[in-house]
This record gives sequence, structure tokens and C-alpha cells, in this order.
Amino acid sequence: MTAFLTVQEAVSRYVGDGDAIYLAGFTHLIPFAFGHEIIRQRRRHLTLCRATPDLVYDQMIAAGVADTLVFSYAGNPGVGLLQAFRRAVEHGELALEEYTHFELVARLAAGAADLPFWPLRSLDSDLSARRPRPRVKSPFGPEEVAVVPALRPDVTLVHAHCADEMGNIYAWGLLGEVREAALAARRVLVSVEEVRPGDGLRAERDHLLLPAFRVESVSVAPWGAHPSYVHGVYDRDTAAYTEWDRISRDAGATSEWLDAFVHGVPDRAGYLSLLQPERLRALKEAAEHGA
Amino acid sequence: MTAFLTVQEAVSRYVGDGDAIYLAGFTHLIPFAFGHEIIRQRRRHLTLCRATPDLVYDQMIAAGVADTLVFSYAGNPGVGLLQAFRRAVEHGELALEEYTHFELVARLAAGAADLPFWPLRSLDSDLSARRPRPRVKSPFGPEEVAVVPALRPDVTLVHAHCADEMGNIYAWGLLGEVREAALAARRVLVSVEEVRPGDGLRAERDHLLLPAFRVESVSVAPWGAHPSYVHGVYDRDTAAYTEWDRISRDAGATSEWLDAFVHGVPDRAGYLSLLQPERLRALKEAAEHGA
Amino acid sequence: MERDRRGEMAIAAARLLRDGERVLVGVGLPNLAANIARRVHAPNLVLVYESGVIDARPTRPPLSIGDPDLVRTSLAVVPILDLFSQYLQPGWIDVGLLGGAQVDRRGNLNSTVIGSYDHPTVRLAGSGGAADIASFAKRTVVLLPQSLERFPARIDFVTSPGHPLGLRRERGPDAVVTDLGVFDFDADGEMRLAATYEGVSAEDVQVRCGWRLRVARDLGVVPSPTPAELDALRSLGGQGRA
Amino acid sequence: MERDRRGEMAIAAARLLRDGERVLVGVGLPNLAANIARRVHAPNLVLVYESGVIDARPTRPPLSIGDPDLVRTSLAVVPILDLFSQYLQPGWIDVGLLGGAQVDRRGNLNSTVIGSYDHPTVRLAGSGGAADIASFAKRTVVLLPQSLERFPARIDFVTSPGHPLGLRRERGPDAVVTDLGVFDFDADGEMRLAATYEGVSAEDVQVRCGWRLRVARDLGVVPSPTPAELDALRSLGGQGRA
Repeated sequence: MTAFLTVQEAVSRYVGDGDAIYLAGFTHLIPFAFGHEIIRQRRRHLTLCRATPDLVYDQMIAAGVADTLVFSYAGNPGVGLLQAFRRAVEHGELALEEYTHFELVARLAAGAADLPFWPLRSLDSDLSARRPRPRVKSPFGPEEVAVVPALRPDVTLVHAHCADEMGNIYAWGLLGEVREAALAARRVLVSVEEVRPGDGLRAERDHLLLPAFRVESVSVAPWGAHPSYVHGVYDRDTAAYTEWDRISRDAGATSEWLDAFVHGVPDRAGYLSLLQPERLRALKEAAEHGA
Repeated sequence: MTAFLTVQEAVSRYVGDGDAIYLAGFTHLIPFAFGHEIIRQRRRHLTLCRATPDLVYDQMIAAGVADTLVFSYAGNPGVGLLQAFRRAVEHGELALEEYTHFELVARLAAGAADLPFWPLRSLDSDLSARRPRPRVKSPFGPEEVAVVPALRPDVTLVHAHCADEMGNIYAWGLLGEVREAALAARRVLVSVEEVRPGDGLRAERDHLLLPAFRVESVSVAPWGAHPSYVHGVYDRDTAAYTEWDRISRDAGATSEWLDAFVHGVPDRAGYLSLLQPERLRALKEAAEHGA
Repeated sequence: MERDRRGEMAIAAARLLRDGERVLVGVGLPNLAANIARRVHAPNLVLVYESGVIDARPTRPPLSIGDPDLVRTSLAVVPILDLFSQYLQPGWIDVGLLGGAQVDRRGNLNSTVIGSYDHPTVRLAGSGGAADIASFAKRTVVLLPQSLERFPARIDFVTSPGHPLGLRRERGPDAVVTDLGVFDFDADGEMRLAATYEGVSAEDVQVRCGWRLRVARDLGVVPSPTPAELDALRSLGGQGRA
Repeated sequence: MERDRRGEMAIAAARLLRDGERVLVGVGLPNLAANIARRVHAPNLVLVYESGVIDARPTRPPLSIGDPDLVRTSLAVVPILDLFSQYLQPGWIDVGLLGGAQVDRRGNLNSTVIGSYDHPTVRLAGSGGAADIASFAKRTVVLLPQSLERFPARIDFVTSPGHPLGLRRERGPDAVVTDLGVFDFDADGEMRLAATYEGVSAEDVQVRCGWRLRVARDLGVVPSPTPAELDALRSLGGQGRA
């Protein structure tokens, strides 16, 4: 049975030091509430896996939770680079396992299907020079294709629109690699904007993201994806992405931000209380008008 | 650009003798209008590919269009066996390439991804004794997995709910292997219940089955899936599946049926004119009430 | 008074399903068994169909595994490829309920052909998903009526693999339910008669089995259907007499 | 009067796109170029984003490739895996528009690192989908401002493969658009200056290129932006002065 836990309980119970974790969500539905809670509980030696590390991993890297990053694009989307990531790499403080987008999602697909590898086409580059993509010969002809190894996170953390009382998870809009990342994991923890009582969600069958039996726990976390977005619920807080670029260029300012917005608050409600209500209202209105 | 053609024109232009074709649709959206037109145009030496041959291939086999059947389950769903298929096999008139469901859809997935093979787990059986599923060693560990070869039909034929005027194709309900079968093909021909003018369908983005640039031609064919069904539009004509069991047990009765319902009519409208209006009305009502 | 063999088989199979399990079912007897279980003792049973339907709550006996009623009452419908690769293959299906034309002592199933493959006496429908389900469901329960033809020493074709010789593999056949009794599988993977319906003896079963049958030392009797089970059977369109 | 180099580059790149093509674009200049083309001469251009968005009709410059506006105006949004495996890999993407930190004479692109990989001077974002797009789009158009640092004899890291030595592969780099001119690729896969903006000479370009540049015998001049192009540029939030 899917457990209904607070974000704190879920992280405390299921995310351990040294785990390989995947915070899913491609620009959309990024589980910031979970990411901040992992920082707050001072996990260490994590292997952070994510196609696009985005601000959430930049913050986690700055907070010192990570030893290794498995990724394919470490940019601040629409803004530039990830500054805490840059510092950690330029100072040799972070081990990297670097792939292309296609390779990384293919690794998840293999994990989700319980296969040791996934086949794809791949040309030589300095990425493959550093970490070979082995070739496998087709038994059916002269062709060779490359393969990448399965990626099986210990825990994948997902943010979604809503759950029903059984723990079935629903999401709308851009899904990126969320489903594959979840299905590849040994355990899936989900935070949602809301839990909807009754059977009403069953009519939304085309928007089922994960059935309850694939979900370890559900946590209610309104605004759990801010400053990323939840399609039709609140828009992306683009200003926050730009602000982070400024803050994160300075190690001291970064620490101060983490102290104030993560360590300095007990939970997501505390984080939200530090944001201007008008700011949140504008993001909500933008999403509703756009939808 | 996607062409808008009649069913006759589409088959005449794009389905050639000796082609490997795939009529997509798993119990749902089976393109009977296309199947009947292929019989009517007396194509020969086709390789018929379909997970579940169903009545449509039983009729095509009875009509003598096929040399080879690539399939995984040749039953009359909910009724029993496919009698024309049985006769052809028991008389040695049809070559078989037989797979499991998983293997067959995996072959399509490889075709859709332009890969020579697809990996999956597979235990030994008399199926694999007759046609080995070669093992490939993982470069990342001691494991071996089986692989099946890509299936790339010359033409995949699809029936769907509707298209827009650009040729984008929309469908609702159970999709089975339709998308993979279409994307694996060199050419995709689609018949639809209706073409909807304007941009209204763009709001149904979660129900896009195929973008226009993957579609060679669109043909309007109301009731194009009868006696299979179109979710929410008309229900499955279960009586027709039972009747076919009786008719198809006798080679003479089968020929008479083909003469009357396929060769004896010029097109789908002609076929429909042979059915009782109440019968069609009841199927429509059942779908609308159920939906 | 003639026995309702189909009803008895469905009820006996239903009892092997536990609440909360994910069960991959076909139409006919397997569907009947799963729905009896859901109504009687396993309200959270998750019915999965190889058409891609997950967690259906059918309102009528489905006429095919893609019946619109299954789709309309489902939690979700996924592409067939996803069902097999992301749910079945990794072990997320607890039980597969399978039929077949023949079964042997290792639980191998034939649903392909009677006679030889190239010159068949009767050509059957073939595997569909059966071989995949038999391979990767955590356990399978097989339903078929008992006869010498259906329980031969050697089946004509192995469509769905059972337990290899001398070894019980981790996943695979766990029970066989016939109109005479219920079988389980020994630690070495051989089928064993575990219980018979009232009035049926081990000898009655042996007579309709093509090999020397193992019989449990504590051979049981399949308990009679309860009123709740019979109600469920009737409401599902089974015959269901007491 | 200072030149609007970004605007000129976007317009020059837009002209390389043909109506009806499927174009895989990123945010920034590539997005600007594709949308100018769509408004001026290629109304049926299909904009595809590596986030899975197919056929977007953005109403504003997207702030990320997963911008809600792209999703809301799209024909469909598919899982990233499907976009790469079922659309890009089989060759259904006609053009990839790519940026990068460095390019070399074979069209190899670096977007990973300045300096060494293990001890970088500047660590950049990495491939994302760029290496996949450069490998499998039928052709790629590269946009980047021209400087010695960006056009070195040897780039620091090959993120996205260009043409192998001595061979023009079937897919791969087809044009490079900078703020000085437009390059194509010779039959042997080497970059060649094809045209310059008005007032820019081949020598101006050579000065900002780290290798001995091939120049087309019939070196052209990039035509000035048309009023329609400038209108489109302005309406898309580019600067767009004449």
C-alpha cells in the first residue's frame, strides 16, 4: 500500500546517505520541495542523477550533498550556466558521469524495462572517447549499434499535479523523462499539489502518470515545484532562475541563500512564507490565463 | 504533404503485390475498410503482419491475398479460433512467422527507432526452438538478453477517429501497438471516421496519434473499423464475430460472404448498405451510453 | 444434479488470488475467477489485461481483452509494449491466469498446435502474451478441464515455458485448477495433486492424466463454494448453482 | 550605426530553412531564426524542441525549451525518449539549429568545456541533445559569433561530431552562420566561407579564424534583410534595425 507521508517523513525514511537518486522533471514539475528537504536533512555522498540538473541540483551541490553527478545538460535554462556546479567541477569537487540527452533517457528506459542495456545509434565524440559506448553486433545483419548501461536509481522523486486516495498519480503537460525515471527506480516518492478524494480522477485515465502500486509514498506539497512550474497551476518563475544566476556566482551569497530559504525554514510552507504573495499570485494567474 | 485520397486510391497507389503490410489496431480501430479494399483490388503474395490477425486477416487469407503471416495470436477474440487461417495452415498454404505478443511489438519498436534489433528477456520454448531468439551479451556485466529483429512493414494501415485538414491524426481509447506499427513503416495510410476543419483539434494534443509528416495519405471512411470498434463512436459488433465463426467454418460459405460483402460492393458505403440500419444504430448507441 | 464445473474452477482459482495483487487475466474463466475474487475477498485486486488495460472494473463479462467496457472502467490503458516491458518483464505482475490446450508435469503449456507444427491436426491461436506471462509473472495459475488429451505425457508444443527439468524456477507455474481438483508444484518443479473436489478421488484424477501423478500426502478437499462466492459467480453471469 | 549582429545572424539562418521542414531548435538565436522563417517564407515549418514539443507556435520568445507557452501552442508533446528514438534517430528531423562555444573546420562543436575536461578553465553545460542532433538531423546549421577563440585550429572538446577527416558524411553540418558571414561545407566536409555581410571582407573573417580558411571562388554577399524579415524580427522581440 502506498503510504501518505510528509515530505520530511518520506525523505527521512527512504533517502539514505550514498544513495543514487533521480529528481525527475524536464523543466516542468521539478521536485524542489524534495530537493530542499534532502539539503535540510543534510544527506551526504549522494549520486545525483538528472538529465538537466537545473537549479535544484545546483542548490544541492552547493549544499554539499553530492559526490557524483550523472547528467546530460548542466545549464540554467534560458539564463546560462549553473554556477555552483561550475565551481564544484572547476575545483575538482564533483565526479561527473556525462551523457547526451538521448543516452541518458535510454539508460532510464533500460532500467524501467529491467534490461542491462539499451541500444541506440551513436557517433564518436570526446564524450565517447572518455567513456566508451560499447558496440554490439546485430545477429541479424552486418550492423553494429551502440549500447548504454541501465540506470537504476535507488530512489526517484517526482512532483505531480495530484493523487487520489489510493496513491495513483496524475500529471498534465510536458512529461519529459519523468515516467521512465520513475519506473527505473527501486522506490518512487511523489509529492503532489493536492490529493483529490473519491473516484473522480479515474475519468482522467489518459493523464495517469503512475499507478499506486509503483509509488512508495505520496506527500502533499503545494508549490512543491517552485520555481519550476506545474502546467495549468502555476507558471515558471523565470525571475528566480535569473536571481539564482546572480546569487550563485558568489559562494558566500549562495550559503546565505541556503541558510535563509532551506535550512532557515522547517518545510515548504516556511519557504513559501518568504516569498511575496503577489509573486505567487502572478505565477498562478499566468498559468491559468495561458492554459 | 499528406494526400487526401479515397480508400480505393490509397490502396491502388501504395499497396503493391508482394508487400509486407501491417493493419494496425489491437481489438480496437481495426482498419477493415482498407482490408476489404485490398481484397477487392486482388493483391497477391502479401506478407500480412499483425499481432492479432483477427477477422480482417482471416478474410484476407480466405480471399487469397497472403503468402505469409507474421503474428502472435491468431484467435477470434472472445469466440474461438480463426477458421480460414486454420484451414490455410492445416493445408500448408500459408507460411508462418510466429512470435509472442511481447516479441512482436518489440520488433515494431525496433523498426520505429531504426534499430536492427530490440532486446528483451525470453525463456526457451518450442517457439524459440523453431526460430531462435539470439542472445546478446551485455558489455556491462555477465548478463545475456535475447533480441528480436526489427519489423519494418512496407505499408502500415491505420484507422482512427479523425484527422485535421493538414493530415494530423487523432485517436482515443486503447491504442495497443498502433503507434509503433505506424512509426515502423516506410509508409503510413490512414482512414478516419471524419476530417475536422479548422484548428480545433490542436487542443486535443494528448490524443495526437501521428503528426501529418508521418502520414502518406488520409481517407475518409465512416464505419471503417466495423465490426471492430471506434471508442466512443460505435461499439464492437460482437455478433459479427460470432457469425464469422459459423460462416468461416465452410469454405463455400466464406467465398459467398466475400462475394457479397467485399467483391459485390464498390466501397465501404456499399458494405454498410448491406447491414441493417438498426444494427448500426444499436452499436452507435452502445458506444455513446458507455462512453 | 450435474456439477457446474466451470463455476467450481473459477471459484477455486479465485481463492488463489490475494488482495492487492496485480493479476494478468484473459477473457473467459480467468476473467471470471479474478472478478469473483475481487467481489468476495480481494476488493483491491488489480486486473490487468494484455491489451494494455490496467486496473479495470468490468461491469459485464468482457467479450475480448480489448472490450470497450474494460477501457471505460480502467485506471489507465498503456501501449502493449509498455505493459510487457515496463510492467510484466520487471516483475510487477504478481499472478498470470492462463488457459491452454495441454499441460505437462512441468507446467509447460501448449496453446499453439495439436499434432505437428508444420502439418497440424488442429492449428490453435498461438501464444499471444501467454509465453511472456508464463515467463515473467511472479507466479502463474493455469485453468483447464482435465482429460488425458489435455494432460498428456508429452505435449505437442511448448508454447509457454513451465519449470525446467529437476528445477523449480523462481517465477513460473504455481497452481493448476481443473474440473477434478487443484494442483500445486513441488520444490523440484513437478506438478502435484493437492486437493480434489468433493466426491473426486486421486484415482479419478490419475485416470485422466497421462503420467504417473504425484499426490500430496495430505491430499485435501476443495471446500464447497460459499454463498458469497456463488452470489458473485451468478452476478458475473456464471451459472452458479449450489 | 552599430550593426544588429544577432538580428542579422537570425535572418541569415532563417533563410536556410525551407517550408515544411521539421526543425529542431533551442532557445535564443535558433528559436528566433526558426520563427522568422515561419513568419516570412516558411509558414508550414514544424518547430520541434528537445523537450518533446512538436510543432509549437510560440506566442512569445520561449524562456526555456520546456516553456509552458510552447506546450500550450504545440501539436503534441511526446516523451523525450520517443522524440530522440522515433523522430530524430530515424531521420525525421530535417534540420538541427545548434549553438556552441567552439567550432572547427570539420564542423565539430564544443559545448562542454574550455580547457581540459578534468581541470577546466570554464565548465559549460554539456551536450544536452546537441550531440544527438548533430549526429542524426539530416543537416545542421550552427550559429555562433565569430572570434579566434570560437574558431580555433583545435577545439578543446568534441561534444557534437562534425564531418570525419576527409569525408562529408550524409547527415551533419551543412552551414555555419556567424556575425561576419555564412559558411557551407565542401564535398570533402571542410568548412568554406560562402558569403559575407555587406562591408565584411574574406580577410576580416580570416583574422578571426584559427585555421587557413577556404573561401568560395564566387564568394557572395549576404543580402540585406528585407522589410518583412525586419518586421518579423521586431515582432519576435529581436532588435531589428535596418
